[in-house]
Amino acid sequence: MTRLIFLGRLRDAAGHGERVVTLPAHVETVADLRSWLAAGDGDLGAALHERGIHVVVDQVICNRETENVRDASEIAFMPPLSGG
Amino acid sequence: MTRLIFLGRLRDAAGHGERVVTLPAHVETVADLRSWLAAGDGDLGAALHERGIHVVVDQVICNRETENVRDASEIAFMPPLSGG
Amino acid sequence: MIQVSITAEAISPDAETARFAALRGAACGAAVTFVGFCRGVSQQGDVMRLELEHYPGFTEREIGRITQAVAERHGVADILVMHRFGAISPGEAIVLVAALSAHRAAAFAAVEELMDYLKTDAPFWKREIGPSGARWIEPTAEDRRRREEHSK
Amino acid sequence: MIQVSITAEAISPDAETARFAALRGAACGAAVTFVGFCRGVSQQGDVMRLELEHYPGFTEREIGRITQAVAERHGVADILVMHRFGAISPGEAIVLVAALSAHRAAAFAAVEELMDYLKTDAPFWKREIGPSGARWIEPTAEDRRRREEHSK
Repeated sequence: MTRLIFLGRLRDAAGHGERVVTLPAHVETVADLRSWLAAGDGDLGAALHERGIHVVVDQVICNRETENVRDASEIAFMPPLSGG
Repeated sequence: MTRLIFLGRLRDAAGHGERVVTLPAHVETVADLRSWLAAGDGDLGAALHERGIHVVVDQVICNRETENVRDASEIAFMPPLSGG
Repeated sequence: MIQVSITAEAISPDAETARFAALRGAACGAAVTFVGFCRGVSQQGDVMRLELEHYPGFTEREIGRITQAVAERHGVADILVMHRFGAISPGEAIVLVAALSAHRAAAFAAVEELMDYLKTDAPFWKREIGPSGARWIEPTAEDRRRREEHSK
Repeated sequence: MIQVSITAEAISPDAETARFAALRGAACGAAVTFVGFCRGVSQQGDVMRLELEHYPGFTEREIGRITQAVAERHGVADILVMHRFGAISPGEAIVLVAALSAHRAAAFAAVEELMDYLKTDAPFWKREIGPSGARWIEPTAEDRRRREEHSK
């Protein structure tokens, strides 16, 4: 079970702030996860592939699209930061 | 009658913070005033002639030793400012 | 002491500043405080409220990490950061940053650097709600410029 | 509003800051406050008290004139300056400067510039009283350097 979190305007694109999913076996990396989400929802997929979207795996910013996500319990998608 | 004010460490040199005097006829300028005060008290005179001592005539900083003091009601001697 | 609080509660800047300043020792000569308020007007017109979203856990840890780094860089032992999330009305405080230091230069530098960070790179997502709807906000060019300048 | 007060009374920074900040309008996004405290230690050792002398009338007018100029230069309408004179004990506030502004850069610049002025060129004469007697203080080299830098 993996908790997916959509922050800021990605929440609008997803239609919800978070959901808990069971990742299918072929989703191994951050890149796979983006593609799988895009296949289920084209608008969300487009938003997740925009420039400046950061992925946070178990609260650590992920810098490589090849990072493995199979053991992650929480994955967040962050649009560019607004600041406070 | 003229009020003379000695500020900061000049108060220590004068032995008092202010005094009211009648300027003798020959004291016409700031330079005359310094000399007259030095004639009356050598230590105070030396302190008043140090570098960085400003003279304030009727609350306006005086930049010329030739400024006339006969009409002044208040003349202050300021050592270098400490700041707050 | 470094104190970081990310809170949905209203901030009372003066009470918090007083509480924080009471911690100071005999060597403290300077307290610098910044309070950022929700403005009732923006470049887009009237503002009814701001909505600030954070990422629980992540936001606290990131701000704590940067605050610690700023404290060390400037040799300032005591820094307070309080930041609201959720709905904020015009006139309310969004952020409070305070620093206590022996001398003023370090305290000013620490507070300014933290504010430059908080206004541009802190993990918040901000929506401005006005009469004609809601709009996501990103840092201004001026914010970015100041941040670059201070990180030189 | 420019408010300048040179006073022998103790300053309550939080109460004064609260009173002043209450004046702010809907366009105010930033409040910067500086408080300078009498330190219990100096380069010369323990400090029992400071004695600050001012020149009544002249000091108020000079500080008011500089405050007005800083407010105009940075486009900051609301500045508060409170400065003690007389005997001041360690831990007590000597000076409070606060600025309210639409944006933070102007408020920081105004408060820093005023503090640089107040610490070096304001008409005060200061004596530090320690266990071994009294000593007149003049601005430090660091104070002069900061002042030069900001007046560039």
